[in-house]
Amino acid sequence: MKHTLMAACVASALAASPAFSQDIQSVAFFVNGTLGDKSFFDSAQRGMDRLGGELGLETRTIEAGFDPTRWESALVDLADSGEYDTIITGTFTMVSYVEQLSQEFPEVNFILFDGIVNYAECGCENVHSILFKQNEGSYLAGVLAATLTTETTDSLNPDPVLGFVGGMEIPVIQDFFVGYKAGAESVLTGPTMLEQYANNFGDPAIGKEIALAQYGQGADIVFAVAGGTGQGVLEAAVEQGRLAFGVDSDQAAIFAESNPEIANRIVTSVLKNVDNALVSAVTRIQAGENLFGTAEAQGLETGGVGLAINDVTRAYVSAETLSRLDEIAAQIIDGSIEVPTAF
Amino acid sequence: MQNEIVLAVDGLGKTYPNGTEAVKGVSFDLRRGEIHAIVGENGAGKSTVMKMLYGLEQPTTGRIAVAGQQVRLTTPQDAIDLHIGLVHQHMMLLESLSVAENIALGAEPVRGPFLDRAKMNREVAEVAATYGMNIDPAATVARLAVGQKQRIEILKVLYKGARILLLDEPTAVLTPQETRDLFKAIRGLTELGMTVVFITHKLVEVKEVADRVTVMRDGQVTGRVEPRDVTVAKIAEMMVGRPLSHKPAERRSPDLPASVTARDLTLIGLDGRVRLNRVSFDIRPGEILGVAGVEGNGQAALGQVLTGLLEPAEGAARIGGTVFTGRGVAAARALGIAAIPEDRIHDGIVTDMSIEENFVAAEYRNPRFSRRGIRDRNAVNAATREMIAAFGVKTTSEQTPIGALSGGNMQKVVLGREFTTQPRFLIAAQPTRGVDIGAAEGLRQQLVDLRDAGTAVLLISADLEETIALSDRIIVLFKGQIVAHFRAEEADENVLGLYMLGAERKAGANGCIDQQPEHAHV
Amino acid sequence: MSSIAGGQGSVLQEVIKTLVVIVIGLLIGMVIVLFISEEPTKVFDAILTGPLPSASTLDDGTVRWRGMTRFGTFLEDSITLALVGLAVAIPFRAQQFSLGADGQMFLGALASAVVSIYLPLPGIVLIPLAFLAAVIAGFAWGWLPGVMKARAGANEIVTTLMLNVIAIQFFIYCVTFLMLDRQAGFIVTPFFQDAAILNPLIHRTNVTWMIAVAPLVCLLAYLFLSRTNMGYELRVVGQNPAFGRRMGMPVDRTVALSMALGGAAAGMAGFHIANAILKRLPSDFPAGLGFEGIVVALLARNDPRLILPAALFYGYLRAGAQVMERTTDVSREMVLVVQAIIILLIVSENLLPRLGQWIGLGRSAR
Amino acid sequence: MTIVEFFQTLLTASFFAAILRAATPMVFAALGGLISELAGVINVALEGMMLIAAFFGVVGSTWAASVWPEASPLFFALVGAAAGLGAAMLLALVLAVFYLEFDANLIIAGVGINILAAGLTVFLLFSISGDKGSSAGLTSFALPTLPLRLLQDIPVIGGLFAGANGNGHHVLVYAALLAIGLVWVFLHKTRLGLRLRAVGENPDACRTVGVPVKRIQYVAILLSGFLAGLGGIYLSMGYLTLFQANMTAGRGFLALAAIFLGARSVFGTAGAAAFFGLASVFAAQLGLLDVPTAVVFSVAPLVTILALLAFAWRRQRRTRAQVAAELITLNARRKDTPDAQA
Repeated sequence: MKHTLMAACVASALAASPAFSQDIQSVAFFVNGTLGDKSFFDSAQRGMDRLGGELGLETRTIEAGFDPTRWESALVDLADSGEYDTIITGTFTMVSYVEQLSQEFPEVNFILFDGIVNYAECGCENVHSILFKQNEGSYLAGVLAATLTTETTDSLNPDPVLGFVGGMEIPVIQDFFVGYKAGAESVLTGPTMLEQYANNFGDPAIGKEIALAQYGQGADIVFAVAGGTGQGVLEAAVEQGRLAFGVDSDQAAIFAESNPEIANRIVTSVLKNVDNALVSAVTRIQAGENLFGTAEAQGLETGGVGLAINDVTRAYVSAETLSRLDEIAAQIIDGSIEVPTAF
Repeated sequence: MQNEIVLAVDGLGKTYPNGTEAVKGVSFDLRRGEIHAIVGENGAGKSTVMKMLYGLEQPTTGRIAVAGQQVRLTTPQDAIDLHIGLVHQHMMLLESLSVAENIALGAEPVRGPFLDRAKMNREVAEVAATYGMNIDPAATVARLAVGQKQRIEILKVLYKGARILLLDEPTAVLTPQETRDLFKAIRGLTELGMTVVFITHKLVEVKEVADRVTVMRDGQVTGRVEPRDVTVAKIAEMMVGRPLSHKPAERRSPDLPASVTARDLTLIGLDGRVRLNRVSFDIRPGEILGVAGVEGNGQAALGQVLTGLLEPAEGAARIGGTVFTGRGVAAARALGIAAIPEDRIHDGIVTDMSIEENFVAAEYRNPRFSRRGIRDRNAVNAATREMIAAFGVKTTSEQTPIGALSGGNMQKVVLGREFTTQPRFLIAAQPTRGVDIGAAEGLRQQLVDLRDAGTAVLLISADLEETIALSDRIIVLFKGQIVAHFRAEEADENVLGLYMLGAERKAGANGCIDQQPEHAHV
Repeated sequence: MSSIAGGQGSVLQEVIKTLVVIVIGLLIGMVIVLFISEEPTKVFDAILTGPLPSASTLDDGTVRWRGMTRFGTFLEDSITLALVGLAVAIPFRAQQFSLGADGQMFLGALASAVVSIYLPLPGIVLIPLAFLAAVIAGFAWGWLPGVMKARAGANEIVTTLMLNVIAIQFFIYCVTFLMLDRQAGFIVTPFFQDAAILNPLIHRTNVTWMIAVAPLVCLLAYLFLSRTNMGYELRVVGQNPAFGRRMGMPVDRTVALSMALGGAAAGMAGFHIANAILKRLPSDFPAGLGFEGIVVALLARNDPRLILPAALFYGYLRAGAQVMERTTDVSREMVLVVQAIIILLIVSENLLPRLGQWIGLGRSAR
Repeated sequence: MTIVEFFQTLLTASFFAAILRAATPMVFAALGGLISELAGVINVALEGMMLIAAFFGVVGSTWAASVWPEASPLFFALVGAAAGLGAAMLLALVLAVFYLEFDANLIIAGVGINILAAGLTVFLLFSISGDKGSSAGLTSFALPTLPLRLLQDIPVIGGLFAGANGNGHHVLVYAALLAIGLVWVFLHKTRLGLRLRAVGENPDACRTVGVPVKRIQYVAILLSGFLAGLGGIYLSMGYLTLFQANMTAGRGFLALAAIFLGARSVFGTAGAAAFFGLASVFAAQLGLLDVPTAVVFSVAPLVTILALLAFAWRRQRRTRAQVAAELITLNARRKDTPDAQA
């Protein structure tokens, strides 16, 4: 049985939230890696750009690189500098650091996305955690993939085989697969689901090799949830003339200019709208809503996750199917479809 | 024809970046068809002059003219283009390549970018035939014998059309007989109009074959003579700068039981070749046993087995009844074995370390110098000072890197180190090689003194004169076997030479031992 | 091949040459910055003073120190660098080109983690035990290629590089499958027991008593090399193994020992990173520190006495680069470029004479 | 997925294509490394040379597209390839100058070159695209895949030339196969090849017969830069169509190991590089069998080490056997000629 860590934490956090409001003026985004993954961190960075542009905040992004020995000190240094009233950072990797720093620097606000602090233990009254129900978006992707692989005849394999390339075998990524699989199984009985992890978020070569292998086994569509590694999956799709699903950002739109060949292979992307979530959180805080000391889960309902529908999508997917996806989304939101989760 | 000047050198000088003036204002000329000897002590600058003539080094001052034309030789190729060829003292062969490839290298026949192997083999065979040398162009060099390799060295030069041959100590590793053959071949070449220059410090040879002699000392030309006109002693005086007297060491054959007994030492090399074949001998305390032999006939192997570096396949050597071979160097040294390695720079010292740290290397584990693995640097320092004084090492400090010393002083440190261990048995390989005549005399006296103090000494020297002068008894090695055994006073260079070449063999020569041994192995 | 075992020329000469090379490297870095940056003065300021803390007086008269973390980062980094520098320098002294510090460090950290997570012992036993485990792991992983070199003549460059891959993969395997903390949400071991974690000496930093251990280890290495028979053997074998053999020294053992001792130092670096900095081991533990060790060893001319200053200098540079990246438009990788230039210049035995020659030639050609 | 199914996938043309794909960069780099190794110059900087070529390949093609927008993508790719190869050879030249002119220690200088390449690529990538991770934001161009219909029509083995999807292999995959033969011919049939091997065996002997040792070592290092560069541009203009920070991921070091695993022969080295390729394909595909990739990734280095030890062991055993055999014949001879005995 999967641990229901997330649900438990959200519940306890919502229960205990003292009220104090905070004015946000300067925001720093701490990336425990580098930008340029065309998905997750880049989405967060778009949120930063909007905070700077739309809300006129002072912003700065710090790419701390891939050396974990430097993260703690860099983050402490940022908090200690006193130049930013709010620090944004993401992923479960950063949870323990944020838990610790929130106590040491009570005057600094933290917004943690795609991770949640343990409010019961650390207090963390200056931390707002944002989680994403990526399983909901992936469920839609699973439905779409299953539909495409059976209904569309255009150069696709008749057997229902669906690929999935994950960055690492960790709950956040597995959550995508669980939703994807449930969605596919809601359409087909017993589709072959290929699930493989690259153990790396920054190695497109491995991504490509795995994707090629999955296409070689008859996968029509490979869903890449692997940051930079996913770029290799997209290249494999081009080379094989097959299809891919992107993740986090609308990747078809990102590649539309620089590489239309790739863009045309990305039917859709499961959006994890970190940008929206960040902007909305900051806006609400500025409007006086007290989010610190609380966690929120962003799903289909709040627009935190979703499916990117663009020209490429429309080229591959019938209007009928699209409207069916809308219906399913509504059912997920109203609770009549319960999507399993990896947490 | 004899008077046509094919090469002239005028005011040649060479100063190295570190300030060493190796050659100062050297001038001489070479005539067509002559054999021209350049003599001088080690470090007199002979080799440097040769290197400059062959484009391996560039002169800092002076001019070189070939056939009246001033030339600049910046690479060996320039020299080769001017028909100058150099034969090195050491073999310069590529063991994994074929004979033809070795000979043609640098002037390979090609078709486009590709080697024309057929043509190469044909041409090499032709050249060899022209000069009366018999070789298989397709054979791999690694499989050849030393004599054949030497022929290849000379063919390499002739193949490239050399008319002026520079030979750097060509006779250093040859027996008198081989030397005579070589000079006969050289004479043949000069009769074909070639010019031969050779470096040597063996004055008898010079007197025998050279048409003219240039004598060098301290980088300068100190004499230019025709050997007919002068005595060997006179040339030697020009070389050294003072009159020399030769005094052989006093012979001794102490009537004591042998302290070192080697029995049936057999060594087979990693390539499967027999290096030593049942070598047996005895050495008494206070006796020097000389080993004569053409290089490559097992002397080096014998030294390595006796010092413990190599394990004999059969047989053993004992000191005072205890086996010391085949047990490693440390065990041998612990039993009182000491050794002067033949290649001082490679095996005898660490050039970058101080005199002190070089000195202590043989005995650093001795309680005098360390306790429980911790070094006593004061003790080392004191002992080094003593040694420096005793052996007259010229240095400013015992902390000076040994590499900064002259060859003779380095060798003094080496001797000092080995003698300080008060060895019962010393293996002295080429103890005076590369050392000034003056310093060499001192070193030889030290050896004799050590002998007189009761140490058994095995002397391995390529210098026959030295072997005869120092040894009490002499054995001759040929193809890893003892082929003759002399009392030193019975030996002379020509007789030794015959045995060294394997032309003669004394029956029962392997019995260079005091009593007939019981054969341990069959 | 030129010798890297050090020892040529006087120490003073070497130090001066090293300083000149550092200055040249930094100057080249500055020129690059001038070309690429729009705020060069800020860049220089960040690099030169970035790692230092700053004091400000608050309204109530108390002094508030900011930037202690940066300063701490500099010290923490220098400790790691000193240890990996030593890990490279000791085999270099024996003329062994060990590139295996990375793998040794990984295994050192892993060994320390096993002790630190699973052994329920009080800190006074646990920490020394973890330290020892790290040292032993590093020692063993260094000894292995040493023996292969000594006994089988296996090229140590190839074996150490291959052993690095194996060590890193083994590390990842252990963290991913055997020691995974399933609650963490990413691939990482559980936190070490509190008793196993080193206490910081400076608030908001991870500067621990390792700050004393690193210099002590350097001192021990110096004493080992200069005062012990084994150290003497190591130096002799490094300069001239044939000579060592003729003097009856255990050459094979010495070669293996030099690499094993280097490994032990690398293991300590692993311990430092694990128990002082990270306190748990993620699967993406940083690779490549072994190569940084080469820089330190070169700057120190493989002399243990100079390892510490070299590590401090290089640690300062790296900490400055981090500050530079955070506060200006120039990326941290510029330091890698400067580092590479310093490496190339420092190993060039013949640089100045040859350059002089070229300049001379240029003049005479005119 | 069962093991049977898994091995069925192994026996397909696409699996063969995958091995070729993965082996190509290492074959190039290993051949380059072999050339310099045989000339007596161990090239530790293969990794850096590949990396810099990969980077400039991408940047060069992007740059060409911005300067001559109306030209063809193939032209952009060729400009990129030229830029990549040029950069790799420039780096090789740096190594050569420092080693041959300034007497720098070869191994450390090689490590320095690797660090230079790692730093410079990321530094420039950031300066050009504002991105430190990859060049995905730049439009770059790949060298093409070549369908060789003639070869593909051969029965049985034709499938091997089909590539992963019937369109043949990348042009550089063919080039790598060709390079194996060319390098062999170069080393064993040309004058320069002979001289290069001679220089590696005994530079002094070469110098005395007028072979320009230094110049030949320059050529060898530059050639190894060129070949490593081909491996590098294949990574960013074939294997992938983008540059990724540190995308060589140790392939240069594996290539170096391949030389030793291949006992310094051309075919041995290429075979070893192919084996490394095979191992990396296994690592990617074995994931389907739930075999931890860490285990698979360790196989190739482990085999290399074991092979080095096996070589040494065989050598020692052969020597011992030779010595023993010689001793027997020696003793037999002694019995025949009692005269030689005392």
